[in-house]
Amino acid sequence: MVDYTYTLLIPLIPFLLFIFIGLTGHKMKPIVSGLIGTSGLAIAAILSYITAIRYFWTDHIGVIGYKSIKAFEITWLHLTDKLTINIGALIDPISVMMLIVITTVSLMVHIYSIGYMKGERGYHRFFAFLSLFSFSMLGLVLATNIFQMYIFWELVGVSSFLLIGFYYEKPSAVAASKKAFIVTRFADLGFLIGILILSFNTGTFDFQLLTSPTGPAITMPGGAAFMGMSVLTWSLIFIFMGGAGKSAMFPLHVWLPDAMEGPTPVSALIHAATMVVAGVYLVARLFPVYALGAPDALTVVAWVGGISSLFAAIIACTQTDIKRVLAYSTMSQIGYMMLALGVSGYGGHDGLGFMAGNFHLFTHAMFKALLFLGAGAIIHAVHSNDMKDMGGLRKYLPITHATFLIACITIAGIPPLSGFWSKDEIMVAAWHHNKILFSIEYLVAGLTAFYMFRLYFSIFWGKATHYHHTPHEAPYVMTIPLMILAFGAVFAGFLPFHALVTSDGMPFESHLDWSIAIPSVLIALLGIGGATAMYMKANGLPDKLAGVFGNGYKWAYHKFYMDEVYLFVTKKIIFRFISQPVAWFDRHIVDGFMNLVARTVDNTSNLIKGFQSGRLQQYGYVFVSGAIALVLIFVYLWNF
Amino acid sequence: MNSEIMFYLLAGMILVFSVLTVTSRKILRAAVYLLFVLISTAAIYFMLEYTFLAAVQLTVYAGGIVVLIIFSVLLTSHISEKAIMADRKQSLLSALAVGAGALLTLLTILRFTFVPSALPAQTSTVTDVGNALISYERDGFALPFEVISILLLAALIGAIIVARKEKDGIIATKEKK
Amino acid sequence: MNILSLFILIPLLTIIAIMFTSNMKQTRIVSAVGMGIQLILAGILVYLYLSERNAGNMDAMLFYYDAVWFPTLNIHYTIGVDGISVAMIALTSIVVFAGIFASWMVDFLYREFFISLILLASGVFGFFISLDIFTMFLFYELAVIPMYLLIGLWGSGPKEYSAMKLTLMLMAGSALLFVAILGIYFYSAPAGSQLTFNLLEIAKNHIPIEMQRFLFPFAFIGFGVLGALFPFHTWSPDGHASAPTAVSMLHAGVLMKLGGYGVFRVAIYLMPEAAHEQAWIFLILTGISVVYGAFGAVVQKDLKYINAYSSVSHCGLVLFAILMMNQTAMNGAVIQMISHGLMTALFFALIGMIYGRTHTRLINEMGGLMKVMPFLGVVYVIAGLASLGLPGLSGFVAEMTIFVGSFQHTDTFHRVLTIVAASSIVITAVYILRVVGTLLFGPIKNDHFLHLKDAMWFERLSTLTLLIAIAAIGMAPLWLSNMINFSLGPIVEKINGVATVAGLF
Amino acid sequence: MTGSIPIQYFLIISTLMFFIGIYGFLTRKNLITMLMSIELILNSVNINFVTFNKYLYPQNLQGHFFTLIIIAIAAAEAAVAIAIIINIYRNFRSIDVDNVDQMKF
Repeated sequence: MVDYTYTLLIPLIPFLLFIFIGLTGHKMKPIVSGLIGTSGLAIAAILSYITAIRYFWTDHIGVIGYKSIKAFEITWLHLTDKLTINIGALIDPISVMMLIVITTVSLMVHIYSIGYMKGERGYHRFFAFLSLFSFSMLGLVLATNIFQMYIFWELVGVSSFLLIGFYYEKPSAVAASKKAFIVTRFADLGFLIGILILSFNTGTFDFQLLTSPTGPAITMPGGAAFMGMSVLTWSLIFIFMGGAGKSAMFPLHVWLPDAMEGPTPVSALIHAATMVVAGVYLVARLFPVYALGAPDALTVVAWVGGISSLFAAIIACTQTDIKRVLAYSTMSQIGYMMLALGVSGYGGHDGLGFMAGNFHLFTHAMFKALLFLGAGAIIHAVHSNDMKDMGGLRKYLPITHATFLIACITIAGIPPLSGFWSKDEIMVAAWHHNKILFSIEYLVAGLTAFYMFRLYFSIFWGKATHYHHTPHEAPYVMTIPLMILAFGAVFAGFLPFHALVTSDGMPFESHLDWSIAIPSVLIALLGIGGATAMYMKANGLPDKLAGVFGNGYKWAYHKFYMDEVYLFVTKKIIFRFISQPVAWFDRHIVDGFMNLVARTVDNTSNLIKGFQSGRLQQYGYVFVSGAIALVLIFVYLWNF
Repeated sequence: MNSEIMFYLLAGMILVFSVLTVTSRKILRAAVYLLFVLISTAAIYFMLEYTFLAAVQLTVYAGGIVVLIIFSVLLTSHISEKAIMADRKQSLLSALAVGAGALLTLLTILRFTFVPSALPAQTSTVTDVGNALISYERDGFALPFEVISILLLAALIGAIIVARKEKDGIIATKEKK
Repeated sequence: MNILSLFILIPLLTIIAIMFTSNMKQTRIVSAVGMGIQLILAGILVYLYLSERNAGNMDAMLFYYDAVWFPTLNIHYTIGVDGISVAMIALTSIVVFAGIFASWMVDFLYREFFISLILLASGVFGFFISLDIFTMFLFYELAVIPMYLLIGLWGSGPKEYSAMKLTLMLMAGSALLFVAILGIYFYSAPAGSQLTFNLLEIAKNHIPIEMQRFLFPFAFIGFGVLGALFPFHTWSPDGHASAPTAVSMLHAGVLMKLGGYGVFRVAIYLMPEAAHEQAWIFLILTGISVVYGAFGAVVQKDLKYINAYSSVSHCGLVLFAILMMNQTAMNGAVIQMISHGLMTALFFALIGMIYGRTHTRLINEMGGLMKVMPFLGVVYVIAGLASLGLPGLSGFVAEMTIFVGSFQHTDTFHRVLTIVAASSIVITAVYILRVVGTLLFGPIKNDHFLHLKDAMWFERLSTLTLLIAIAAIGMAPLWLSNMINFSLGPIVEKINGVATVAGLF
Repeated sequence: MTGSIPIQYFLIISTLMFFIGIYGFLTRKNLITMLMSIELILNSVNINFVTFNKYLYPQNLQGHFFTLIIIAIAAAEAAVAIAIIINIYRNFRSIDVDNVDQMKF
């Protein structure tokens, strides 16, 4: 056993940075807080790389398969005899992989933000929040138990909320942050319920125990508990609901496009590379339980992933806000990952989907962060989010153009860039599992290529737009991260994931299935070709095509009216039909009853007070008749 | 036989004048009727051979109180002034209650069998009364006598204070013991 | 001198000292010093308590002291604390301390104000240290009465109405409570022996089940009124809305906790069988409280009303967890009492400070305050996050302990109710974010707000005291949880040990 | 001297006088006449005391003394009452009982 206690520092450094910058940031020069944050994260990144190299290679010589190692654990809260909430660090292939992804992207975003956020109010606040987010996300992936994960899950949600609402004076940003938080919070309720059910039945939160094939979760007696599915299945579906919320899966995706109101580096970090894949990570973390204990739940995961990827890809083709296109693209790609996990089995080559999902997570983090940061550079230059305001930018922004193109090719899945390798593995896994899902993915691959190149051409080619002042390339502090990420996007595909990240920790042989790969590449090329024809030079084709699809286009353009549905549910149902009646009920019925009691007492005393009229003879009369009545009753009527 | 006639006569007077006292519309007359009632009562005391009591009744009641009342009547109203009577409803209701009460009490009295005592009567001459009043032994009334004297003093002072004319016309305190 | 008696003595001495002060400055310094000593004393108490426990003292109640003050009815001044009361005392002293600073600028009848405030505090302290239910009741009344004056004199809005409503409803609760206390008294000892009000003595005796059935609702509702049990909670929104800042803080922060504490100490501890039998009724009521309060808060327009409804929801959760009658849930209930006490006190303090600047509490009329008062804004956001259960702040610890604990109940009915109650966390997020979004974020709605100042030093002190406590519990909950757990163990054993009837479902 | 008159006769007289007094008290508006009604009531009670004393307990004088004391009290009462009435008259310029209802509610 090797000592990994120092991994504790990886989340702890950003946390201390958050406290430090948060408390003292307003007293220092803006740039200083940026530099402190960045250098702190650089240390965390170096530690992560050391961990990865040690875990995957140096400490691993002569051993077959990767074990999960509890590097560190303390009891945080004692709940029952069996259940305690622990805080610790769990080192296993997926957590190490996530450490790499998070620290790399986060570091790039930090560096990039030094330039991007220059001159903004709340510069130090931005870096404090970024550190908070990094802390939470790192704590999430290192979680040793599901409750720790839930804790950091919530923290991640809050940091996301704070960062989306960074421009808090902008009402749309505030609304978007609220929406993001509440939608994911709703999903988290499902997560919590899932945890409650799971822990009640298994008596543990611990991942190692839960995922152990002989552990209490997997060996739990099955049998239908409710609506034909076992307790375990239900709990896993609930947990997946949490994951789906965070990962913006249909139908809990509505917050993601709006979340683009946040500063672009935030979108790159949180809403493209790291936080949104937390759902995927959650399923991957509990994968043995899903695969061995409740395959039904895994089917749900697969279908949700498949539907989301198609749904998002269609919408992405119609949007004009470049960040929203990227947001839908993210949703679509995460759908891929979910689907990959959903179609996977456990162990050996059956676990291809698991490996592919994580692989795609890894490569996607690189190229999607790159796309977002590139978009940030473009927005920085043009001061607009809308692709209608852009065109012909390749002349002004050469580095951005080059890196953006690389990212587009990568996401389209053209060999030998990384996107091709990971996507291909997913296709293979899907082919072996479910042909319908497989064909959906083929379609989505084409759509992806199409909308990405639509985006690319609209920005960099197309009509030459006149700008108020000539756009100029971003400073090096912004372009260097782009180049680093582009490097990652190109070469990440050559990592031997099938040897490193597998469902049971054992390496397996995996090779390219050309019968699946070639058609997928062809479809991607078809998409690119279509986009080239339509958008490389400004022409009337897009409008004509939109006309052909008619209502379909309109529906996709309006995101299938999901926002309106949600608005209906929240505004109409929650506000109008629950809260307002509740408030009314409280004021008028419950409180009204109390007031009625008060008023009755008041009226009664008013009534009684009439006897106290001050009129002597009335008193006398009452007294006399009362005395007579008493005599009558006690002497005559009540015969003792 | 004489005494019976005497009693009926007194009873009749008491009843008639009582009724007149409470119904007469002229207050001064009512006071005079009251005087007759009180005198008749004194006569009853004579009949019962409590002569000292009868004498007190005559001096204090008939002499003192009625005179006081007449004075105050004169102070507060004109002789010719007719008293306002209660409205019909009030009178009726009062009559009803009073009638019921009287009926009930009479019924009680008539149904109850009183057993007159055959013991020799204690004389109540002035000497007897005086002795009893200052005796502190059994059947002595020294304590009530003293208490009543204090009460009278208190009432005396209280009445003066209450009735005294205040400069600002506000009733100060009601000394009532 | 028993350290616990100091908790009553110091407020009284402070009150006497205040009487001799001649101006506002002196008054508030005396109050601050007095309550500062009280806070330090609470710290010492926690320390002494823990060291006694570590030294192996296993008594149910530490620092026990007993003196009879009304021999005819055998009423004693019995005091003693266990982990739960120590925690509550610590909470009270923090909130009172913060409350003094939150009312730093009270200038109308300031001497009387601070005297009433501290009198209220001494009542609360007395309540938490008493082990004699009659004396406990006495202190409870002592805490309620100054409330009437404080709201009626220093309040705002329809203050007479609110003060009257609050006092009358609480008094109605006291009346029920008094019936229960007398009932318990008459069955407190085996026939023929000396009757007693002493909690520990009564607990040894078994109250006949028929009497329990009769008395339990009285005790539960009596304390429940104070704990904002649906449908007896309506004093809370009106009362809080009209009360001055410090009073809202103390009331929502501490006084409402007397309800939960009393339910736990008197109703359930002394009458466990009836509690088991009737729990389902009250579980439904408290479950309604939790969800209903949250929904009610969603559409309110006045900041204080929002917070009052949120208190209904959170305090409902306290009673809910107590009724689950297992150790984890009850532990959660105590943590929730403390957590909510701190949180809501912080909220009311902030609302008071914001109101003092903007002169409005309607959220529609405000906006963008974060820009002009960043300190208050940030603290408000943190308080909001604590309220919606963000990990790292106290609310999360409490809620999760409650939910996990309640879910361990073997009965499906209880587990379903737990899920219903848990759904309130979403609604809580809705109303908290609505407030934060409208009040602090967005553009500034009124130019007049541009010239407002951020928090003064005493306001910072007041809010930071509470904030630190919230964060301390949120980040390192274990010591608190263990302290409570230790004392809860025997109590839960007693409650469940005699459970012969498992409940209706 | 009472001869063969039964005790009930006296009691009937006193009862009737008592209720007549009450009737007067309830119906007369003038405070002084109300006072007179009260005197009637007191008188009827006195008759009762004396009668019971004479018929049932002739060996003692308790009833007799009670009556004596009642007379004294009646005198005091009348004095104070008239003082009050005069005071009221001074304040209200009237001694109508219906006007004197300040002590209500």
